[in-house]
Amino acid sequence: GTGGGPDESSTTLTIAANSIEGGKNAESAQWIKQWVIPEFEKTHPNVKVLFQPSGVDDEQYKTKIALDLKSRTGADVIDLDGIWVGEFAQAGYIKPLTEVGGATVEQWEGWSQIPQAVQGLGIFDGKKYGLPQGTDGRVLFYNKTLFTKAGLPATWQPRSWQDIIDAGTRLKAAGVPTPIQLNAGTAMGEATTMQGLLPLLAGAGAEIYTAGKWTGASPAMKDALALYQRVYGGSGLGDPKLQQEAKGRDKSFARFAEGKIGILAESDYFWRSVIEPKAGVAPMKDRDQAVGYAKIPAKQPGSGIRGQDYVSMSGGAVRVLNPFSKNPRLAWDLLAFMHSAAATKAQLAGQVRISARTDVNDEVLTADPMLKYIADDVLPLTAYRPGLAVYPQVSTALQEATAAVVSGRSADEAATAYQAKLEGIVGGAANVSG
Amino acid sequence: MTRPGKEKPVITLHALTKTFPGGVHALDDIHLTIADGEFFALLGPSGCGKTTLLRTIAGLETPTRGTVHIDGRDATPLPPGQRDVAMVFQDYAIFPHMDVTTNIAYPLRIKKVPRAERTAKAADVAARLSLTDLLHRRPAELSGGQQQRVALARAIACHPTAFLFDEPLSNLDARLRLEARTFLKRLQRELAVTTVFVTHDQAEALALADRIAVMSAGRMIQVATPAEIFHRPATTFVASFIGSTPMNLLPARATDAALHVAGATLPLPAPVQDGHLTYGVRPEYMTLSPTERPDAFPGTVSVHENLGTHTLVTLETPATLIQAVVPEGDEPPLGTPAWAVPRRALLYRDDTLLTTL
Amino acid sequence: MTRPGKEKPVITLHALTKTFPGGVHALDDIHLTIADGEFFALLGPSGCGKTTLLRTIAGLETPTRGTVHIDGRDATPLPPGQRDVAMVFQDYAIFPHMDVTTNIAYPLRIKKVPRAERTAKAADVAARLSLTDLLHRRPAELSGGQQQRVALARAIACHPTAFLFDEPLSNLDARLRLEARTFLKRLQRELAVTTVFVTHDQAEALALADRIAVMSAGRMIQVATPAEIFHRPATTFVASFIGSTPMNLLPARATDAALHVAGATLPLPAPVQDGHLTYGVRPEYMTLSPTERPDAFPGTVSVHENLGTHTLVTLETPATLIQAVVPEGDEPPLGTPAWAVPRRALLYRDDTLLTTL
Amino acid sequence: MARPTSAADAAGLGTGRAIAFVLPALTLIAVFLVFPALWTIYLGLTDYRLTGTAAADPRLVGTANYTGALTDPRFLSSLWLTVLYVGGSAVIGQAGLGFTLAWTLRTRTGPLRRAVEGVVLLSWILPSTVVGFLWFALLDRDDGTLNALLHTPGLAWLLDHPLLSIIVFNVWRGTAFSMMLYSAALENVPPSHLETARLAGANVPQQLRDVVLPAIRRHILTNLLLISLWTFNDFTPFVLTGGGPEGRSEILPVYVYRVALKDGQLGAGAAISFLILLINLVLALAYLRLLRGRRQRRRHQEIAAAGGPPA
Amino acid sequence: MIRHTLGRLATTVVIAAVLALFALPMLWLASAPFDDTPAITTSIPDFTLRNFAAILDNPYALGSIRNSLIQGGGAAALVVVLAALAAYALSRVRVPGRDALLYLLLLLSSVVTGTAAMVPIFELATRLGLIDTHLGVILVVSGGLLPAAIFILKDFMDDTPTSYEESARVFGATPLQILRHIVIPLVRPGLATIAVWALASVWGGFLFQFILLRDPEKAPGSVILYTLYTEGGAPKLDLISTFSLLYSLPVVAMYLFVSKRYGFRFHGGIKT
Ligand SMILES: Nc1ncnc2c1ncn2[C@@H]1O[C@H](COP(=O)(O)OP(=O)(O)OP(=O)(O)O)[C@@H](O)[C@H]1O
Ligand SMILES: Nc1ncnc2c1ncn2[C@@H]1O[C@H](COP(=O)(O)OP(=O)(O)OP(=O)(O)O)[C@@H](O)[C@H]1O
Ligand SMILES: [Mg+2]
Ligand SMILES: [Mg+2]
Repeated sequence: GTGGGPDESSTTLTIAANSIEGGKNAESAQWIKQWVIPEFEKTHPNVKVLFQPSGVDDEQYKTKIALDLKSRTGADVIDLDGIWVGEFAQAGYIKPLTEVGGATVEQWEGWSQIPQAVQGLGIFDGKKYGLPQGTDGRVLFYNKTLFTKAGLPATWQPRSWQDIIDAGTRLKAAGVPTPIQLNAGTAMGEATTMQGLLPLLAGAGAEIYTAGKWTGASPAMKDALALYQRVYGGSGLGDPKLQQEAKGRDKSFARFAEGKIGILAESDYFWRSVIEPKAGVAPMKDRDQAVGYAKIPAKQPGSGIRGQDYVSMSGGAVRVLNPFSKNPRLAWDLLAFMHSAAATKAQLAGQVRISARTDVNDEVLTADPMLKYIADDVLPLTAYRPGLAVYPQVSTALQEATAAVVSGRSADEAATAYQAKLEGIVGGAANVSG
Repeated sequence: MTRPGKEKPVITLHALTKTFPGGVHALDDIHLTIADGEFFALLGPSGCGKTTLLRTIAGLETPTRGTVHIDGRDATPLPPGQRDVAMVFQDYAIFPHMDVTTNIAYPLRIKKVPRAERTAKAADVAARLSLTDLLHRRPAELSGGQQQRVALARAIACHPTAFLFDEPLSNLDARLRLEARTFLKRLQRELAVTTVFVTHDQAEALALADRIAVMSAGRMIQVATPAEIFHRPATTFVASFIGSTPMNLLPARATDAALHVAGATLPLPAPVQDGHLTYGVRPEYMTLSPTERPDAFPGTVSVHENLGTHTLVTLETPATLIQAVVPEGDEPPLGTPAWAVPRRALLYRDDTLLTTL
Repeated sequence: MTRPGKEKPVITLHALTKTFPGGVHALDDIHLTIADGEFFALLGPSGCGKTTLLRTIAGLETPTRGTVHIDGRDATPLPPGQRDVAMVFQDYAIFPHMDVTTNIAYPLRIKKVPRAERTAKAADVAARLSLTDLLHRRPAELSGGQQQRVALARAIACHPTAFLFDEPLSNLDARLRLEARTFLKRLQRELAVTTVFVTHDQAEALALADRIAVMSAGRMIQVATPAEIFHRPATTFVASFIGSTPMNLLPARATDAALHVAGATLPLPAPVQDGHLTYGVRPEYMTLSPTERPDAFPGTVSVHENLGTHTLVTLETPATLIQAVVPEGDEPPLGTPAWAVPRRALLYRDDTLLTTL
Repeated sequence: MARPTSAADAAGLGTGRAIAFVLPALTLIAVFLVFPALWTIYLGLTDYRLTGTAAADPRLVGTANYTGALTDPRFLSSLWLTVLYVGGSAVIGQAGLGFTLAWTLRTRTGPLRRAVEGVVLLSWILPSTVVGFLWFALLDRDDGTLNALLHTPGLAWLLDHPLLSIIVFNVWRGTAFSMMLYSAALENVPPSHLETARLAGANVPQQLRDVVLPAIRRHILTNLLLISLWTFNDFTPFVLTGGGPEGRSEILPVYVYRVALKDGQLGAGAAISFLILLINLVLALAYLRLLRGRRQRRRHQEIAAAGGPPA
Repeated sequence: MIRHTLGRLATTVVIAAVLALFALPMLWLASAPFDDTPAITTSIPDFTLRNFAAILDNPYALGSIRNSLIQGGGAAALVVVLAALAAYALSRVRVPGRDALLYLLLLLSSVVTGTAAMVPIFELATRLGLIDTHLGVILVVSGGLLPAAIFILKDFMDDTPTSYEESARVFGATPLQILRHIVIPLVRPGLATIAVWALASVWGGFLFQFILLRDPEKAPGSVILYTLYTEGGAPKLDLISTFSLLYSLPVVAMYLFVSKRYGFRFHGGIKT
């Protein structure tokens, strides 16, 4: 759309994102500077668009944005992790898009292109706060070379947790140093929760937050922790030390690339950016041949959430409008523009990842079977985290529970400790289920 | 031996009192007038207030009471920089980060004398003190004597009304000190600038000063010429403090016409009332006799100290030690008895000079 | 005046050489024997190596070459603690955090003497040095003289073979120094312990020592008794260094039977070959004459320095300054001409003593 | 040097100018230090968070944050770890090694001394963001330089000995300050005192006990005060261990970081910061008490030295 | 003699061991930047300068070092100047309770350098219009460093004999002249030491620099170093190692300069 205020002549708009040229998410930063800004300024001759890059740890970025919004300053269009939408909304830092951008928001053409589940990333309390940029999905990556060596099929899809354990046992017997890498412990941070405990919990039939209650030491939680215990509790299937090291996750990437890990649960980021043959941080030249991927099975077929056989977890970033923007309507124009099909395609230029728009995905993902697999097979099964302010603490509690198991405590003990901790975090047993 | 001619007072202290916060009475009601061109020494034991007096004249300490007049002006309220005096500190306080020229020229720099002029002036003064070859050295590269000369040069460079010296010789070694003494005396004669000189070395004070003030515990005990101080010390304190060998001070008892001191009976020219009497005689005014005499102090020779042309002999008496200076070669052997005959003596009652004998 | 009787060598230095890393030759081939009970002074200007020599004896410096024997043993390889010597430093080095008793008893504590015994011993030594009342004071609460006595007491307490004193008097004020001198001399007589005493003050060395070694630039120039050193200084360096007033050293020219010095013609008892001659006469051995004399040095009176019983008069001659000591009252007035008549003199060729005159 | 201690107002500053000299620094400190510090202390009384409902509407909760922290076993274990960390790395490690270096280098000159001082100081001034990588390279389990040197492949220093590792790390990081301070302090020990002890036959430990330590006690206390304070607030170990494994290296600054930044509980974080301040205060008072005993004696000393011997 | 030599040999060995302990971690900084495939561990590099070319391609890398110099240098200068003035006055004029005040400030500085003071600092900077300015960073970090700097410098000042100042004063120098001509030159080694200390403290600081600045053109090296990670948080070691090296050089250079020129040490020690 066009529109905008009468004094467009002296207007500047600012975009803030956790990306920076030459650093973290450099592609995204390049896209904003080299595509979004010139293109938008072409159609809005009197508007100057500025970019405010960051490119740091998510927590630090979040802190900075929160401080900005708290003091009613900051950029007009802001990148946020979907998981933060709830807490920012509760704090009054962001407002529903229609409240800020006006009536035109509802009429945006893009809504029809974004699947409901993905739209959920920007929704809190039933209101749309942000436009999702894209999403991801978690699967099990496995090393086909090692599988062949262990006599396992090169095309592998486990149907239950037991299948994973069995494969791990075979790999171990075949001399693979670390058969299974299931992120655990506090050092891995959110990777433990997203790639580890939450998919398992979903596979055992529970979500971390449902109907206003947080899942405590429920049977599903105990099942999930029990699987950790089977992997790390002396079976030799996993490497407990690796979970404790501060740089454990980076090392797990490197080890997978070196062919020392059999099965590894990760998001498609692993495929795109870690073992990517050319620019990855732990490149595998023969990625396309040597690495397979499989959906994460439920504990038993049908025992997953919504009765599913397979589960996954997804996250994704959104863009929101700053409610204290001086030109909210114009900011919305910019936001909508950044999420147009053309913009989305431009953003993906050269690389393949799952955007929020189906029209773009349909076009782009054909280039990469893996991402197409995620979009087609995994996203329909996936689940999202609750965007509430206490979630980071709950996540930490979950990480600590896995850490306890890794360091030798039983799943039950860890679950009990977790329950106590959780009650403290969420304000009493009344808010805990299970 | 006051210097003749100039009698204009340059420094006048009136009822000067300084009490430090801790309650120490460093100066106690000091009255003093120092004449133009005079070389005035402040002498006294450590802690008697010499430095404090000097610093009060310089304006570095504010007196608790009393006034300081310099060159006719009441300087009491003036800051140090406006009193037109120059001070040489015991540690010389030459600035370690400046070379000799810059150090000497520093007072002129403060007075905003143009650079060329002050360098010339510094070179001038330096030449006078034979420092010309050292002009570009840093203080760390100078010997003690050279440092002292730099400090003097800096003081001279600003042409003050008065010099204030705080033990400027005490950091030099014994030999250098003697030479510096003569040098300083000639220099002061030449410049004819009023000088107040602090020392705890009586020999220095005697040798250098026109007048000496002997201080003790913040008070002036005696202000007089060196000769007067040497020959008629006003109190036993001054008597014991002055002289290159310590004066023999012996308790005495007076009868009608005789004085009984340390085993000797001495004639008294005029009768004295008895009381707390002290008989003082300098070792230089003693003669040793190998035979008994009633007017001599008997003792046993216990120590010889070679003084060069003379020997200081210490006699042990039952009650005390008595010292006498004898020409070299005349010393009685150690361990033999000897009798010390006084030639010139002083008599004190209650530590105050009563009469000379 | 070597002490009679005891001639056993206690300290023997052989070919002792010390070169510091910087290349300074602090000691240069020193040979020396110090007898039992002797009071031996090391005298010399600053930097001549006195302290280095003392420290090498103590074992605090390792000699570059040569040996140190103490009490018959080769002590060269021994650490300081095993040489059985005690040293008193210029700053006394009494430990500020220990009281007097503990300080005195410290060497005994290191030797593991039981507490009761060492306290008793400390009290004993302290009593001898009149420190009994101060036994529980801290060093900060002591005067300089008392501190010095504590340092001595600590040295005495461990009954060493020899005492080594590094300028122990130089931190005392002028008056105290004179008293301490006599005290030290009496004490050493009493204890009869071999003592090596470093000083740069010739008066101290003359007064105290049985023998004196005059050092210069790491070498021993003369080792002799005080009288010998005073009357027959071996070189002009020693001559200028010794004496409480600096010796007049004048360039001289010899003809057949006469010496031409600073405007005077003096008789020569025996003919001397000409060369680089120096005529030396102590101010004490000069008489001032108000009238011209051919055998006297003419000059103008320029400075009087009061020495107490005498006055040091400086004459300015066209070429140099000449000093003479006259009894007080006999000084010619400043600015008048005067003739200085030598009574006893020394003649040096190439700075080495040729003859006495 | 005649008077090492300052007489009152040597330069004739006067009160007015003295205030003018102090004022700029005090203003900056007041605005950018005292004011935020007081505000932080106030935040410690609220349930303030960076996001969520508590961010919009923080409530005063009184001492709840404090009782919360003091009853949190994690806080208590963190406090204990910090005590061990400060004691081990600052008091024993930095001060001990710093003193040892200062003592052994004291009489040396030349390249060895310069090299040692150089690397020790380099460890101190390298940016904290960089040193983390250096230590990973040293301590890594698989290819770490240390394991390669010690022939102990696979020894996970940071996991098996997390506290020891960060203690050694902090010794490496901070010894320079103590070394410099003690080097300077040792120059104030009169050589004659040491030599007197040597002449009496004292060995090195006896010399240290009887001469050196009493002479530099005030330096030691000041050094301990500063390095304890700095170590107590040192966040750098986080880059090495991230507080783990299982909080076994979660010292208080890391704990605060986790509570305030990761969990977003700024109120609680502020309260703990204030608790750290109180602990530091206790520490400082303890040190000062030791110091004061010394000071009074020193004052006594000055008076006595200036005023001559008391009768 | 032999004993002595043996003892000296033993201490030399101990010193060499300490030297090794301190030098070992630095090997990474010497090897990784030149390694074709830098890892988080130290290895003999496959020598290349490619990493340097790569870091120079980063649009912010060099600029960030300049920013670090501006902020670190600015803070160091501000801290040295203000602390010197304050320390001088506190050292020379008796103010009752000055020691207690210094200790209190020292303690408070620990609160403010912690994470929890983030919000007050940020709000303060916002209200004062200091967000996204070098000045803001300089002022905030200086506030935290000043108490310790005053504390240390005051001791330096206490140790300089007052006779120099008194001497200048008798010649008529004003307090400012005394400060300029005498005191500053005398304590210059101390000032230089404090300057390096302040610079080094600011150099590695991240959190405040990050939240106070918006424009990456103003970000210091410590912030830019944090951007050299992937979206998943994995370090790009080729860039990080090279940047670490470049970024450490200015501090090291300043240290070398100061230590050569003035001697990097605490003359007299700190003993208040
Ligand atoms: N700033 C001060 N504060 C308190 N007392 C002081 C101060 N300065 C000097 N005093 C005291 O004043 C008295 C006189 O001191 P002053 O320095 O004038 O003595 P002095 O005669 O110069 O001694 P010395 O020969 O040792 O230099 C001493 O008792 C000293 O302790
Ligand atoms: N540790 C050292 N390193 C290098 N040179 C030294 C050392 N100690 C002394 N020297 C040099 O050795 C020479 C002799 O020094 P020493 O201290 O023995 O002289 P001194 O006669 O005691 O002088 P003073 O009367 O000044 O005490 C001097 O030139 C001195 O500079
Ligand atoms: Mg004095
Ligand atoms: Mg010496």
